[in-house]
Amino acid sequence: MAQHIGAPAVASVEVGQSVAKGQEIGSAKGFVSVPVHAPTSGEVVAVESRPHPWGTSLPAVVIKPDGEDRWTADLQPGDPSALSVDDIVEKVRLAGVVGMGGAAFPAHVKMSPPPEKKISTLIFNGVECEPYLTADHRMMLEEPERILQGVALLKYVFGADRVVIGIEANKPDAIALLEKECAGAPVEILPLQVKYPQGAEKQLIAAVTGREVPSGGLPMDVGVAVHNVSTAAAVADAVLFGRPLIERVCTVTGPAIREPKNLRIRIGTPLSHLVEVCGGLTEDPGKIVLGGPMMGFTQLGFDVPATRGTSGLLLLRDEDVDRQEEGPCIRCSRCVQACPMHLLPTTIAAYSRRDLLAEASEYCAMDCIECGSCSYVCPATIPLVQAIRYGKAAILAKKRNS
Amino acid sequence: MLAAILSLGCIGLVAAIALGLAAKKFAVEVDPRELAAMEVLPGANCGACGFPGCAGYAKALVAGTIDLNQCPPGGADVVAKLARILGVEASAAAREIAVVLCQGDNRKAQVKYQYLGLADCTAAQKIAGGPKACPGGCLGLASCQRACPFDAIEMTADGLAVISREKCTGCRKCLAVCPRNVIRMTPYESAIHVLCNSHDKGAMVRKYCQIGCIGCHICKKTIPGAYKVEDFLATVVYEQDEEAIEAIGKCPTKCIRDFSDGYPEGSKLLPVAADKPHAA
Amino acid sequence: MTDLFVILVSAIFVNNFVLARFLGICPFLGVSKKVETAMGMGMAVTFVMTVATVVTWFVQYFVLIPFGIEYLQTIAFILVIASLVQLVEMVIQKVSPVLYQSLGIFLPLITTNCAVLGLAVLNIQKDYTFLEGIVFAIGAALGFTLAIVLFAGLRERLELCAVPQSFRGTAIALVTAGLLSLAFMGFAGLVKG
Amino acid sequence: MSKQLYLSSSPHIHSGDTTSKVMRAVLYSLLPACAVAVYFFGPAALTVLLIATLGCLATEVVCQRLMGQPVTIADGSAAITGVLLALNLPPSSPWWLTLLGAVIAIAIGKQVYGGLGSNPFNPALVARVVLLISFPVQMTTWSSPTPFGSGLDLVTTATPLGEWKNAVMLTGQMPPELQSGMVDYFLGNMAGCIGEVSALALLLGAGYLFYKRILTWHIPATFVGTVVLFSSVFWLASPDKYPNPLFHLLTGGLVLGAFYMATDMVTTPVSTKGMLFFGVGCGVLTVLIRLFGGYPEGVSFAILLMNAATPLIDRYTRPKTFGTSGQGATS
Repeated sequence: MAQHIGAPAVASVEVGQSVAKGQEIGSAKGFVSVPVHAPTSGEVVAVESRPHPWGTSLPAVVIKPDGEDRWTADLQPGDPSALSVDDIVEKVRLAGVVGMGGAAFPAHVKMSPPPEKKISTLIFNGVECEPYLTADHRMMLEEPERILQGVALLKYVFGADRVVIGIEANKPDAIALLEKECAGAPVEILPLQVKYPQGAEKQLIAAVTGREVPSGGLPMDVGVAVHNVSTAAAVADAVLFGRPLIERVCTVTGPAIREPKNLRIRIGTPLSHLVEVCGGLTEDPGKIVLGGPMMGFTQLGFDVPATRGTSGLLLLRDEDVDRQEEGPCIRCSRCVQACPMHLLPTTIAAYSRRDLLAEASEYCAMDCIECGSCSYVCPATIPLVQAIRYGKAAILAKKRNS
Repeated sequence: MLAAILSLGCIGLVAAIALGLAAKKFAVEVDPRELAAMEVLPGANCGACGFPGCAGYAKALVAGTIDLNQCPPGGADVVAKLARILGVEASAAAREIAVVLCQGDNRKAQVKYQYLGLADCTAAQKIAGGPKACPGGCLGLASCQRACPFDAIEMTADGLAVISREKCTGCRKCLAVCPRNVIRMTPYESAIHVLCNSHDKGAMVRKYCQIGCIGCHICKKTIPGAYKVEDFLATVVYEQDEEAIEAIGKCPTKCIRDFSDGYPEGSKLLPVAADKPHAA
Repeated sequence: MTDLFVILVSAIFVNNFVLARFLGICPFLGVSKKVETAMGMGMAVTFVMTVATVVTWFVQYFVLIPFGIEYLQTIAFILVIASLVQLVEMVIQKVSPVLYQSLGIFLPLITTNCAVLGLAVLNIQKDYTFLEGIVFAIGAALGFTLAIVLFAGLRERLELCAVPQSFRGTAIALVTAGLLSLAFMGFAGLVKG
Repeated sequence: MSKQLYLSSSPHIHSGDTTSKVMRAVLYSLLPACAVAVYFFGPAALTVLLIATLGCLATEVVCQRLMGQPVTIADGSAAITGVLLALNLPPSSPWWLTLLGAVIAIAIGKQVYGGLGSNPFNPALVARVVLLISFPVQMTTWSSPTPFGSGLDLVTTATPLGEWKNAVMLTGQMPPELQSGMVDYFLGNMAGCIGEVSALALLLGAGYLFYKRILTWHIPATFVGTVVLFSSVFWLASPDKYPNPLFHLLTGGLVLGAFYMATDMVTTPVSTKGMLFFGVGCGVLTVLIRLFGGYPEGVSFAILLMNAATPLIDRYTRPKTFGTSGQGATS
C-alpha cells in the first residue's frame, strides 16, 4: 500500500474478493497520498503485512492473477479539450500517478501549486537519474507519442510559457526522435551535459534555466515545475484513457544478472520474477539494490514487490561491493569538488557523527540531496552520505521536538 | 614617602570613584542562589534534567518551576544541598539505573545481513531495520556507549552493550539514542532481569536467538507474583521481585540473569556484592 | 613614520607577545576554544592595552617621575590596570552577556595579565614617546588577537580530530601552541624591533 | 540463498580510489627527486633518505602500538613524511639528526594529534623547523654537489640563497655571478637540501601527480606565481640588491615546497578559494622572509604559518551553498 511518499493508502478490498485490472484496491489517506490499483485481474488471497523495499514489513494486498488480465469496466476516457485544469488534476490523483524518477512523489500535488506561484517554465526530465539506469531512455525511444501527449496536458495545466525536455547529450537517438516528433510544437529539446547528478531536480533546473532553487525552497519558487518523461506518459494514460498507474519501465541490470534488460513491469511484481525474465543470475549476488547505484536501497532478498518508484533493479556481485574499511579523512577535498550543492560533505559528516547538530546545520546539512557523489569519490571510503543523512534526521527530530 | 602615599592614594581614589559610578550604571542582577546552586551541581552538563546544562537547571530551580530531584547524577546528596540553598524540603528520588535487556551478542543471535557503513545503531536501523534478525535485540554498534557521559557502558567483543550497575547514574542518555528501545530504567535494588526485548512468538525467537525469551510462562508459574508475561515476553515485576531469584534456574533459554551474581557472558565487568536487602 | 611602522610590525609578528615573548599565555590557552570568543577576548585585550598604555604613560611621566617614586611603578601600574579591567568587565557584562559568559574567569584575570603589565613596563623601558607607546600597544594587542584567533581556529579543528585520550585538552593545546610559536620564529630578524 | 547479502546505505558503487593508492602515487612521484639527490650527493643522500624513511615508519609503529591502535604504515603516509623530511635535510646531516627529525615528525607532528588526517601542521616541516632552530650549525652546513663516481669528497659551501643573504648583509650588494648559473640551478647542480636542488626532477614528479589528478593547480600556481610577482617588484626597484624572480624560483626549496609541501592535503584548505588564498599567503611570506628575515630560506616557515591559518581560511572561504547565491529570484 505504500507506493509513494506521503501517507500510505489503506486497503479497500477483502480476502476472497475478485478484482479487475485497474480497480482501486487501496484508498488514499490525506492530500499527499494517492489510491492504489490492482495491476491485473484476479482474486485477493491475502491482506497482510509483507516485506517492502523500504526494509520493513508494510500492509499489502496479495492478488492471485486469473490470467485473464481483464480491465475494470469503469475506466473513464477523457477529452482533454472538455476538461478543466481541476478535472485533469483530479483524474491524475485518482489514477495514482506519482513521480516516476524514483522518489515517487504524488504527481497531483506537484500539479497544484499555490496560486501565487506562477510556473513559467515546465521541464521534462529525460536525463537518466542515475548511472546504470536506462529506463527513461527506452521510454523516450519507444513511446514518444504518449510522452508528448502528457507534455501537452501538463503544459495546459501549468499554463507555462516555456516547455523544455532535457536529455543527456550522449543519447542522440532519443534527441533526434523527440525533435522529429515535436516538430512545430512549442517544445524545446535541450541536450544536456552528461554528468551525475544532472537528473536531480535542482541541478536540472540550473542547467536548463540558469536559476538556482533557493536553499530550502521548491522548484516553484523559481517558477519552474519538473516532471519525469515517464510521469508525462502516465499522466496521458490517466487523463485520456482513465487508466490508473499499474505499470512502469524498470531497468534490470548489474554484473550478476545474465541478460540485463529494460522491462515494462506491473506494479507489485516480485523481484524474483524480474530476475527470472532476465535469464536468472550468473552467481549469488552480493548486493541487491532497488533503484540506482547512487541512491537506491539495498534489499534483503527477492521476495519484495516492485513499486511505482522502482526505476531499476541492480544486482552486484561480491567483488563489486566496496568493502574497504573506512579510514581517516585526509582532507583531500574531493568531496567538496564533487558536491553538486557546493557543500563541505566531510565537515558536515564529521559534525553529524559527533552529534554537533547546530554546527552541522550551520554548514547547510539540510541542503544535501544525498546524491552519493561525495561517498563515491572519497578515497578514505567514509560513509559520508549516511553520516549526513543521520545528521539530517537528527536535526529534523530536534526541530520537531522544540 | 609622603608623596608616594599621597599619589598612590589619589590614583586609588580616582579609580574607586570611577568604578563606583560604573557599577551603578552597568549593574546586572544575578540571583545569588543561582550561583550557589551551580556550585553544588555536578557540572557534567549531561542534560538528564531536561535543561541545557547545569546552568539551565540551576536557573529553573531558582525560578521554582521544577522539583529538586531532576538531577540523577547528583543523587540524594545534591538534592539535600540544593534543598538547603533554596530553603525547601527535599523529596529523595529512588535510584534508577539503565539495563540493556538483551544477551544476544553476535554469536548467540542471528544476523540477517552483513552491514556496511556508519558504525551507529540509529543509522544501521534505517537499513532494512538493522542487521540483527531479532527486532528488539542490541545492535552492538555502541551508540549508547558514545552517548554515556559517565563511561558506564561496556561493549563486549561480540557486540553487546552492558551497563555497569555501579557507574550508571540513571541519566537516560543511552535510552534516547537506542533505536531499538532495548535499554530500560529499572530500580537499582532489583538486580534480576529478564534479558530479552523480543515480542515475537517463541518459535520465531528460537530461530534467531539462543538466549531469548520464548514466552513459555515457566518463570511466572514458578513465582507467580514476580514475573508477568505480555506479548510472548516475560518481565520482572520490580515492585514485588523478592523471590524472583527462584525462577532463574528454571528458565529454559537462560535469559533471566541476576546481576549481583554476574554480568552477561563476554562482559569484563565484575558484580559488586549485592547490597539489596533480599539477596540470596 | 617608518619608526612607527617598524614598531607596529615588530609587535605584531616578530616579537609577538604570546608566541615570541610568551606573555599572556593564560588567556591564550583559556579562551581559545571558539573563534568568536577568541575574537571577543582579542578585542577586550586590545581595548585594555591601549587605554592602559595611555593611563600608565601619564602616571609614569606626570606622577611617578615628578615625585621621584619610580620604584612604585609595579604597584601603581597594577592598581591602574586592575581598575580598568573592572570597568571593562562591567561594560561587557551589561552590553554582551553572552561574551561575558564565555570569557568567564579570564576577563578578571586580565587584571594581573602579564601581557598588559608587560606592555606598560616595556613602554617605559624602551623610552617610547606617547605616540610610539600607543602604536606599540596597538601592535601588541593585534599580535595577541592574531595569535589567539589563529590558535582558536586550530583548536576548533582539533575538536573534530581523533586526538588520543591522553593528549586531549590542554596537552594538545600546548603542543599546538608550541608549534605555532615555532612557525612564528620564521619572522625572526624581519625587522629589528 | 545460503550466503548473506551485503546491505548498506547508498551509494553502492565507489570510484575505487583509496587513500593508500593516492599515497603510493605521491611516493612514486618523488622517485626522480630522490634519484637526482643520490646522483649529486652520493651515498650521504642515500643514507639520509633511508634513515628518515625507516625512522618515520618505525616511529609510527611504536606510537600506534603504544596507543593500542591498529598499525597503519601500509597506507604509505608515514613513508611520504619520511621521504619529504629527507628531501628537506642537508646531505651532510649526521644520522642522529635525521633520526631525531623522523621521530619529531611522526610523534609530535602527527601521532599526538591522532594520526593521519588530524595533524594541523605538515609533519615533515615541523621536524625540519625544529631541527633548524635547535641545531642551526648542522642544519646549515651545506655541501656542493659531487656527481656520483667522481670520487670527490663532499665540500662545504653555501646555498645560493645563503650566499646572497651574506653578501647583502656585508656589502648591501648582490654578487652578480650568483645569477649566472640558472641551468645548473634548474638541473640541481647546486648546494641545498637533498631534495630541493633539482627543479627538473621535482617538476617531473609533479607532472605525474597532475596526470593522476592528485595534485590540483591551485596552490602550486598561486604560490609560485605570487613569489614571482612579488619578488619582481623588488628586483625591478633595485636590481643590484635583489635577485631576479628566476633565481627565487629555482634556488632554495620553492619548487619542493610549492608542489609537495604546500599541497599536503591534510594541512591545507579544502575549498578552491581557500587554496588560492593559501598559495598567495605562502608566496608573500616566503618572499618577505627571504628578503628581509633572519633566515635565508622562508618556504618552510611560510607554509607552516599558512598551515596555522588553514582552519580560519576554511572558515571564511566556505563555498556558497547551491541556492544561496541569489540567482534564484523568480525572473
